[in-house]
Amino acid sequence: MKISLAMTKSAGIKSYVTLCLFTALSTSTGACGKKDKGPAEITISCGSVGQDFDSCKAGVEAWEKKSGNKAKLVASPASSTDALALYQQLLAAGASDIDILRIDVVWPGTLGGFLLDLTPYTKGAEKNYFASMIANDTIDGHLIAIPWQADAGLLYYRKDLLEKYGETPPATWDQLTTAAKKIQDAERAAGQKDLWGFVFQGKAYEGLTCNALEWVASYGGGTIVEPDGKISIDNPKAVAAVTMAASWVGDISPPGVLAYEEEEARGVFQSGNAVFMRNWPYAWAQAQGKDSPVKDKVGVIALPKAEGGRGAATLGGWNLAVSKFSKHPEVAADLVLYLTGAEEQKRRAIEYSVQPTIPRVYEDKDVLAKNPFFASLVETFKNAVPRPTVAGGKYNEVSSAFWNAVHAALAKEKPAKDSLTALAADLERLKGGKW
Amino acid sequence: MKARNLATGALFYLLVAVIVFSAVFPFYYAILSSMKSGTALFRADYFPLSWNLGNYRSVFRDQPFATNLWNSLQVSFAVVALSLFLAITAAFALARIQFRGRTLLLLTILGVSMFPQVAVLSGMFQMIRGLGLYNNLLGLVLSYMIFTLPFTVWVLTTFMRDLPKELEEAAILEGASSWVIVTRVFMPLMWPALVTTGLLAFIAAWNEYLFALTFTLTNDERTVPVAIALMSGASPQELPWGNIMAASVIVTLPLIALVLAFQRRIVSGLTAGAVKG
Amino acid sequence: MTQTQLSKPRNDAADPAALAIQLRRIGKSFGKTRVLDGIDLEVQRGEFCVFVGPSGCGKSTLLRLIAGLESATEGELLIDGQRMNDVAPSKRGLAMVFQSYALYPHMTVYQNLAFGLSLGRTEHAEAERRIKEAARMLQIEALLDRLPKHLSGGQRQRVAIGRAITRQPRMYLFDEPLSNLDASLRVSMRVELARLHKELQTTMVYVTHDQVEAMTLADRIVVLNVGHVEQVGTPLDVYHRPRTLFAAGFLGSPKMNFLGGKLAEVGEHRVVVSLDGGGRAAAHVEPGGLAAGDAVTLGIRPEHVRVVGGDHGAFSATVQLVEDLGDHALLHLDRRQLDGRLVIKSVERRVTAGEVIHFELPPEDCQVFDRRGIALARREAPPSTPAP
Amino acid sequence: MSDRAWLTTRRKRDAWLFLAPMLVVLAVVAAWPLLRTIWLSFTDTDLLKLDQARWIGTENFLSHKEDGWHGVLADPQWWRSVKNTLVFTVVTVSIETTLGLVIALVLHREFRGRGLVRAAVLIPWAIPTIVSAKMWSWMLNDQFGIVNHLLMSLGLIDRPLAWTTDLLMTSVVIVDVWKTTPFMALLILAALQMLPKECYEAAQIDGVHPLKVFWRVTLPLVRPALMVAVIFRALDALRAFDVIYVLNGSAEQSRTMSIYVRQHLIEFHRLGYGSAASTLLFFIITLLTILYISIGRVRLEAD
Repeated sequence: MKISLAMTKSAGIKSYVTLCLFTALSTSTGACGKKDKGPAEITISCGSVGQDFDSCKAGVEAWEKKSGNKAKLVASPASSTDALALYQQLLAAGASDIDILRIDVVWPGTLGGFLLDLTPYTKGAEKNYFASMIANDTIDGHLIAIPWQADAGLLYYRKDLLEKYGETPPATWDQLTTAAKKIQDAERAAGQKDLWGFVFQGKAYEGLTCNALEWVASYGGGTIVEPDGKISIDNPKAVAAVTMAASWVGDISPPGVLAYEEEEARGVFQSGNAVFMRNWPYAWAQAQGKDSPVKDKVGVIALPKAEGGRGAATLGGWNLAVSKFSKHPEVAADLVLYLTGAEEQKRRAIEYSVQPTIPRVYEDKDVLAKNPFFASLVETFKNAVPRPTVAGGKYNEVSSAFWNAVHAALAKEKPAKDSLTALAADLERLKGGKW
Repeated sequence: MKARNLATGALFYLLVAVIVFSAVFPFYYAILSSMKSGTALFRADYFPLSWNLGNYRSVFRDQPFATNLWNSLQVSFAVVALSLFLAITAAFALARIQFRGRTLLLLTILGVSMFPQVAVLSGMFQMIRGLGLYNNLLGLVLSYMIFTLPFTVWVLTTFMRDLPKELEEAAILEGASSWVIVTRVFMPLMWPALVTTGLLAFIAAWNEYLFALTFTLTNDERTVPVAIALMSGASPQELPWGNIMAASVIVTLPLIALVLAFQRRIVSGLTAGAVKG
Repeated sequence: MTQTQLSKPRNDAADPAALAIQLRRIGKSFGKTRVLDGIDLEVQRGEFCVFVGPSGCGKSTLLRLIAGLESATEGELLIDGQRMNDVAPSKRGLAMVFQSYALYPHMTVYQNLAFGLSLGRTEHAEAERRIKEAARMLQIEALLDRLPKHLSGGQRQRVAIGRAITRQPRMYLFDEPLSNLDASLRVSMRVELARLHKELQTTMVYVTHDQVEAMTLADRIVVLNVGHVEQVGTPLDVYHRPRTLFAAGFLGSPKMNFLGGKLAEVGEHRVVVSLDGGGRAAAHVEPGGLAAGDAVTLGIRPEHVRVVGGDHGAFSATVQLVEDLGDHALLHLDRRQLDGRLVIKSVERRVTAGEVIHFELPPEDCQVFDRRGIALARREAPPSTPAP
Repeated sequence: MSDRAWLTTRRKRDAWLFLAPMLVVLAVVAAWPLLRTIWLSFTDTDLLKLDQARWIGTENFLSHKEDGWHGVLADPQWWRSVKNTLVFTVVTVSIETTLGLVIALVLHREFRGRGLVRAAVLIPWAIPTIVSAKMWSWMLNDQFGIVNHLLMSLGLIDRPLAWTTDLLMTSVVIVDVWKTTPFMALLILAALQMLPKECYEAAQIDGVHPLKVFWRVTLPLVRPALMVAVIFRALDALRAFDVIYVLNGSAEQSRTMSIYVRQHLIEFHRLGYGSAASTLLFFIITLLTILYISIGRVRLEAD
């Protein structure tokens, strides 16, 4: 009697369970049933909900019409760490649920083993792209992804304030520091209490690696780990670069900058409370938004260099790759090539202001008409510094150690020299024999 | 005396006000932010400047947010029903029956809560796929048991222990089986505990992110926290703050409704009149 | 002297068919604690049997054991001649009323009464009839729709009894049902229970630590002490012919007076005790195997101490405290002078504290207990007054 | 012989019958993932190279090589995160328990609008953690955050405070307390509501000072429930992850054990090493729980 009562009581749950199982079965057959008959269905994860997704969707739909195949779009988490975790989990399990994934420029080393070599499908198209990006996507001679969207650090400045104080956009970090200090002090004296000279991404996360790499590289201090695998970070130039950055905090940069990501920096700059900002190209459209207090007062240039150094912007951006476990590799590769093709990149540049990865597209009149500042980006991308992806699967560990070391120096917990020396030792340990 | 009463009363309401203010203000601020866009988001305001519902519209327009809400509701209700059912039967055994190994069992159940969620993630992922529950809400319901069950079992056991022994004995003498005792004698007396643990389990399931992200794939099977985490602006770096706040407000409303609806069940003195005079 | 002998009723022949409950060598331990030890007991059908004893004596455990809420560690339990050790509590055909009532707080009075019936699959009409009947009997008809929390203590206890009645059990078990009630309610509920027993003619086993309840309600009293039976008998039997010091001391209020002493003279049907506090008292009891010089305790109930005028009495002592209860007074004598407590229940109420009084201990009312606390048999039968 | 009487036997059978469904579910959901984690901690499994996994014994925990000690136990970062976690747990759980008790006592009183207040109090717990943590990081921003703004307009501070850097731990505690106090309050409230009213009424009539009633009557009565609430809160705090992760990522100053584990498991895809850290975390928590249960005399047995 007890059991029969239990059954009646839980009947609600049971029927729900049955229902779910039934749904599961039906959807899974729905997804996998059409294996070899008729047009293939591809699952593509190409961005998170928002313009990102919309821009991808339009391209995929065009491809569907053209190729007669079907593609299902799956949104990925906005946080790149979460997205990477998700992909790792799926790929490690050998799951074929996703055919095409959008990967960050620093992931090839991590995910490379699970991605399809696209060389056989490109028919030599890789030469159209920025060489640095193609190099980044090539692991052991295999082209495992194709650049889809480019990104690099830029310097934003307040045209109006620079003009007011007779400054020109800075070419070196020293000029930036001096100008920032001068304008900040003068404006504060004039009553603009909240104004700061320079904001950047100082929180201990991947963004700090990008920022700090720019400082170090522009000082000629190398790229943490050189392409040949040598750990180079413990050098006087790198120390000088980080020491300089540490001197900003609390002086021309708010103490809170040590917790800033991109959006916090933009928030300060866009509210009119910063003279200079280091950020990615996306901030341009925002700063020029119609309700922006700094609309039409903003200028963008390449990041400053050190005296005698070279300008360096950290390369960012996204690539499209095909999973090794895909059941339809050819179809998937075809979609990747379509989406990364010049025509599609042009459309995205015009409609969504996405930075293309093909230099030629930057010369397109329509593109430039829509995005005048794109012209200045080509040089930046050409000179962009890749992050030390030579570390391969250990990149995340290298980066984490690096940003923690830099953060400690910025927060003045340790002198830059000590911090970087300790970092180099850690990295040696991490490297073991080879990367 | 009267003046003192008045003063205590005023102090009491002041305390209530402080509590309500600290609890609600961030949420109020979220509502404010949800009606802002662009640069306004970076400004500290205390009152709404305009009633702009654009963010709410775009939340529903850009993705199957209604489906996500519905998924979350199904999952959370199923989690609550299943964990309460499993927990109340288990709690009866653990709280009211003497048997060997009971203490060990209680500690083992507690032990399940001692592993970090992320540590069981990959094992759980394998299991979910093995059971064929990947990208299926049922997989979520099952996996959520790992954090709702220990908690509900423990809390209900604690509460069940305190119910008068005589009630159970009276029922036994009248021929009630253990099942009848649980369902018809104890359960009605445990409403405060059931509603409370149920609510806490509901909210835990409602807000769960890591499993939901990992065990579902398509937007149609995803739950609300994942849906929020999927939102992005024009570029990966941009945080669509207005949309996220709008979504959070929407997500929080059903919970508030739920709390208000179950209010009456969290009333005091359910056991009054059971024993003593 | 075995307990079986003790439990033999005065006149009924030991007809097994007339026995409602038989306990044979029942023992119960909780871990290492021995709660019940070799209990032998028989309860007659239709009898009102009261288990009485101080708290911790095992009376409740014994009752719960009969109910099936506890299991015996050893021994056998028979109800209506059938072995019940392994029968489900609900199948034993009994109903129990708890000290704390144990009403289901979320159910109305009606639902409380109906709950057991619905579990027992009693037909609806029949259940309703029984509930109405019980409600009428207990005068709770007007309360049927109320929740227990809206009832007074007395009403709750009636409902609890009603719940037992509707089950039409072959036996009622009461576990200190009146101890949560205030004094006046207790008296009226007591009367009601007596009436109910008359009306129902069903076996009732009743546990209490209150000797008044035991005296007034019981057909037979079972006096329990630390897990064993001290005495079984009618209330007056136990009152007047206690078998043990414990039984003698437990029944009666105020308690029986005990005075220590030594046997001074041992005669036929008569002994003389030399009291430790001074003086000698005779008692009409059989000396048994005792000899002069053996330590004994002399017991006499307060109402039997006779105060005498002038200075003729054999004993005298100073009155320390007088409790005047209207119809009689309790005189507490200075214990230092007597080497023990002595209370006198006297209708003579003009005595004041500090006064020296003289009194006698009538030999026919004195009891003598040996060193083990066993009473020496009394010579004559007690005055036969009908049971209340 | 008759000890195996009906009721005991029957009830023991019922006990296992009643436990069975829960045990089955826990076995499915928890046993395999947990045991697998412990097993993995003795291998050098890499999430990206699952097929190359080797059994390496306790090397993940501690091993000595020519260049020094290796393994989780030799990692100063691990010990820093252990310290961070313990500090975080002790501070937040004690604040949350106190505030939770206060709020529960307030909500236990009858007053107008109690229902709404109760719903309001639950709001922080109801907002998804990722969102509320992000929201707070927004509100605590030194430049455009409303908290600084509010404090400055109230005249409590004259310069914006750098909540998310200098006061990081304070901020983390504030956010966690804000978020999880409702959990404590609600559980304590449920315990209060299930208490028999008579005890208080008696005490009130006797004119005992309310504070004394609280210490002598209320607190002892809600203690069992309170202890359980504290256990679960502490278990959660010891595994604290999302609030801190959202506020400060996996940066060293605020890295907890769970963040350390996640970093190694996911970001560094070192399944073996990360599992070893998880296992250690598990043992640390077990140890603390046992300590707490025995010191706090948590009731595990019915009377």
